[in-house]
Amino acid sequence: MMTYVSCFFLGGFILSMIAVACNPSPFYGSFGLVAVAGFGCAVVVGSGGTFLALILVMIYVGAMLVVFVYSAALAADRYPESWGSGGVAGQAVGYLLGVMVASGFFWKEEYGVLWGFGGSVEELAPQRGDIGGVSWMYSLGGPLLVISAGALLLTLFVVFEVTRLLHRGAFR
Amino acid sequence: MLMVLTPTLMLVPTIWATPAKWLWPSALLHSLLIALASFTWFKNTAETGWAFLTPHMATDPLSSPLLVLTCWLLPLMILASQNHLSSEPLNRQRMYITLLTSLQIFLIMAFGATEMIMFYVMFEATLIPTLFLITRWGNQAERLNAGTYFLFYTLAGSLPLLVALLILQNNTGTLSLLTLPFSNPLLLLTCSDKMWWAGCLLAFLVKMPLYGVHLWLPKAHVEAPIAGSMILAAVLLKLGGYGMMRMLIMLESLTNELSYPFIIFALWGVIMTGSICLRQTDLKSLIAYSSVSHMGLVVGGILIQTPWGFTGALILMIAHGLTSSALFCLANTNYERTHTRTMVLARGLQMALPLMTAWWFIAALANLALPPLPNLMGELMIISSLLNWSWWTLALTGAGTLITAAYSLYMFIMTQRGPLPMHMITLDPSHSREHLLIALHLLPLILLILKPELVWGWAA
Amino acid sequence: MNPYVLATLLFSLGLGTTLTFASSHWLLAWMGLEINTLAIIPLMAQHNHPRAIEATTKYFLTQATAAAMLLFASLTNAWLTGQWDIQLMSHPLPTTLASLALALKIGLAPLHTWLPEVLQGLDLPTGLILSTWQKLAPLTLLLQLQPMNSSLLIILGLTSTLIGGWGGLNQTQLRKILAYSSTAHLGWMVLVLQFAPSLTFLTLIIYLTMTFSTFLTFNLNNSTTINTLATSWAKAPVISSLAPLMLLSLGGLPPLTGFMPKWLILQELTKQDLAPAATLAALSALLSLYFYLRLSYAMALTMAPNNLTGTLPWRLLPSQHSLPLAISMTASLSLLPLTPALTALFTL
Amino acid sequence: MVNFLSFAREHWANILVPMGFVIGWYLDKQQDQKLTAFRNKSALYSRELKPGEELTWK
Repeated sequence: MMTYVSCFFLGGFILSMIAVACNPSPFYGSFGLVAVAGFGCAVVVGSGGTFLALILVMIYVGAMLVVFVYSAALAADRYPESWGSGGVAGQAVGYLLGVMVASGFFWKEEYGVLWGFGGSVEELAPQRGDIGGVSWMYSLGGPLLVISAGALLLTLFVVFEVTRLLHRGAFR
Repeated sequence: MLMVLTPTLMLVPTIWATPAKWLWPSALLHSLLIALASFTWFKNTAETGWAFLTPHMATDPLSSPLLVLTCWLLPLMILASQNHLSSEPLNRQRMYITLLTSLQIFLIMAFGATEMIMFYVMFEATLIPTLFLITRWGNQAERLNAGTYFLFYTLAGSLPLLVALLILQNNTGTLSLLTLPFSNPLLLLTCSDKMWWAGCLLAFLVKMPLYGVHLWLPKAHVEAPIAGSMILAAVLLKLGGYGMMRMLIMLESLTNELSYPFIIFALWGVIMTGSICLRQTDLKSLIAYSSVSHMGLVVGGILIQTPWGFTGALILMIAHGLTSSALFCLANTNYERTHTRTMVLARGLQMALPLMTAWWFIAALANLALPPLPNLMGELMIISSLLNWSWWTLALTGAGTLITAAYSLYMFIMTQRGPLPMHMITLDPSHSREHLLIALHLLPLILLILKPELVWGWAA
Repeated sequence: MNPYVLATLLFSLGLGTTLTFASSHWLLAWMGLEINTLAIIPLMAQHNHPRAIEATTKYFLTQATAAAMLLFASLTNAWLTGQWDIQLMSHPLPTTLASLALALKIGLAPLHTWLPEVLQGLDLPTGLILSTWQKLAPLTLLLQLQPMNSSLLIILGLTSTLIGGWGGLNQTQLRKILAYSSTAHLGWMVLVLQFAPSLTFLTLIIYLTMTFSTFLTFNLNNSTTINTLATSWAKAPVISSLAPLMLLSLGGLPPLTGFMPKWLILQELTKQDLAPAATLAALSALLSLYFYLRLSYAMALTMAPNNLTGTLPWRLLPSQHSLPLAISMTASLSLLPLTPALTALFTL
Repeated sequence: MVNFLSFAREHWANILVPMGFVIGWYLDKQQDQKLTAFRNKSALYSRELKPGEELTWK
């Protein structure tokens, strides 16, 4: 049963990725992104990372989606292309074929490890992988955290600097 | 060795520090002094053949004639370029002489090198000054094309040579010319060894040039300024012959079979390029093709690997160096007066420049190998050793000699004899500088009749 | 650009690369690469020219792709082997993925197509940073991936040298030519990477020196096409008479510095019984040499007919400092006799 | 005196090439001595020294 569910999640994950990758209008694209995020979190939950999945959902829903919706609204097309329209559907079919070829290529015994899930997970164990990782990072990877914070600050700078002269120059 | 190399290096600051008025005289004087100093290389009493040893350089009977020829050519080039450059700004004149000097430095290091990689580096290093001479100081727009041909023909041949040399070093552990002849003979059996053989010789065959890969040479000669043509004909081509003689020691077992096509190409090239000379309208191009023809003979003499072949090849290389350089100088004296290389337009010059005709006559006779001259000695030794190798070569070499005589006379008659056309009766008289220039080419040639063992190479 | 912002960005540019240098952990190395990419983006886009914006976008996309691939490779590695250490990549799949990602990052041949486009959109100083400093971090990572698939690297290297030569042949834009030359040189570095990493390092240093002086020369003359090179003799006569030598050195003609890495690499390849590959690489250098030769024709070996205004720049003083150019030019012309010392110096 | 100074100023460059010759000759000589110092130890070229003979070259 669990295997079927996780297979459904994985298939949904790939299909919604294709939905994003086949380049529809931004509305539909952001919808695809939501679907990808949902399925991805479900996959993570399925493999035992409830905490990580929760954090991911929060980040996606809380921050990214707002930005996506906002920018999609900014770049709204007059005639949006959904997955039904010609070019997009063609690309989707192409990607699907690509996925099939690739999965055929990897459908071998030695990659079997990659498909399964890592062992059984005790739901209420005191030492869980994902939470443990977070605390480990806080305790041991302090400098790493500082660098990450610095990188985020830098990203902020970069975004400001790039968008600073929006009203003139070539960004229009 | 350094006795000549350091003064040549010091010539460069001398050129840039001399006052403008004295630039040409002092460059000429000092380069002549260097050439005189280089004559000491002829005195080689060492038992091993190698003399004037320094850690990286030495001379032996094979390289010393070529080294002396190199040193001798620099004053002659300076002498020849003086009029051609008189309209250029001073700094460019200095730059030009510096280029010529750097060429001499590289050539001394190439011929003197006792290590194949150093020889290779210097062999390639001569490309850069020559390229600049051709493309910067040539006259026509086609010079860029000629420079490209020159560079790429040579490099396409010599990059495989580099790989082949590195393979040789991995096999023998050394590339020193002093010890290579004593290393264990290589076992060369497979197909890749044959490729290696070809890689070792291709660069030199292109540089010689062998008929078939010679197309860069007439272009380069025609487009180069006079000094470029002189050094190209006199010394740079000889780098190929010299390198082949050095490499063949290592290639023993394969050369016997693999050299057939190359010998045939070379001898066939003697005939073909000679025939091209017969219907040539461009004076410099004619002399260039005659170089290809003579070098074909040299390639044949080297590839059959007999002592006579080697000796004849070396003698012919030296003699041809002086002769063809003299011919290019003569062609340049015509060009500077008539501003054309076409022979039909500049004919009948005996009436205008009678003494020059004498020089033309001697140079043409030297080109067709008149009996006492070293040209004949070289050709005769090559032809007889080829004859010993196979009777059939006589057909090619004999016809080649005949054609050489024919086009030399054709060149002489075309430029000198007959009536003087009306459009050039107001020529400048010839300068004593030019007479000195030709005399300094032809005197060594004539003096070599008396003591040919100087250029005999290993046979001496 | 505000000097504080500029300082911050330049500082982060250095920080990212040094972070990658210093890390033995894939995550930190990846983070360093990302900081590096982020920091150069405003520098690239600073002139707000459409070409610059386009180049920035292309650069960002390719670098982000490469970084994502790298992260994926290191994650896969961690999953398969439980190791995050850079030098302990043992499984072939993540190793291949990581080397391909790094190849995309530095612009090796089948993955090089972004490089000419991006470089063409930048001004020369930023282009200089892009083609020198930005190569350092990915190359150090590539150097640390020790046990690698040998044929992959050789194929990457050979295609890079060939395409780097071929692509530059019909370009008239200097920056595109320099981009292709960068691809070709990187191909030489990758060719010898698995046999003698110290040679890769030496080649990198020499390539940096030569590229530095080339970019500075072009910057001095303010030229971005071959045509504008023709008037450079009036702006800087000595430099433009040295420039052909420098270009030929870039092409690897002895006795100039550029010959040294080629020579040592060919020697290493013949030692590994790869003589055909060595010959192919050596001959592909001819292709590159052709366009360097064309540049030097335009720059110094021919003299275009000039009117009076063409000679005016002669009277103006150049605004650029000449000392860095002088040092790098000297180094890029005359280091060949120092080959033994340099090989000893750069032994890893 | 002034004449001499101006002459020297104009023609000092001419001393360079002869100086190069002397330097090169000196270096050659030193090199020769360095190379011949070991000659009598060579298996191929060593021979009995005459009394009072130091080097086996020249």
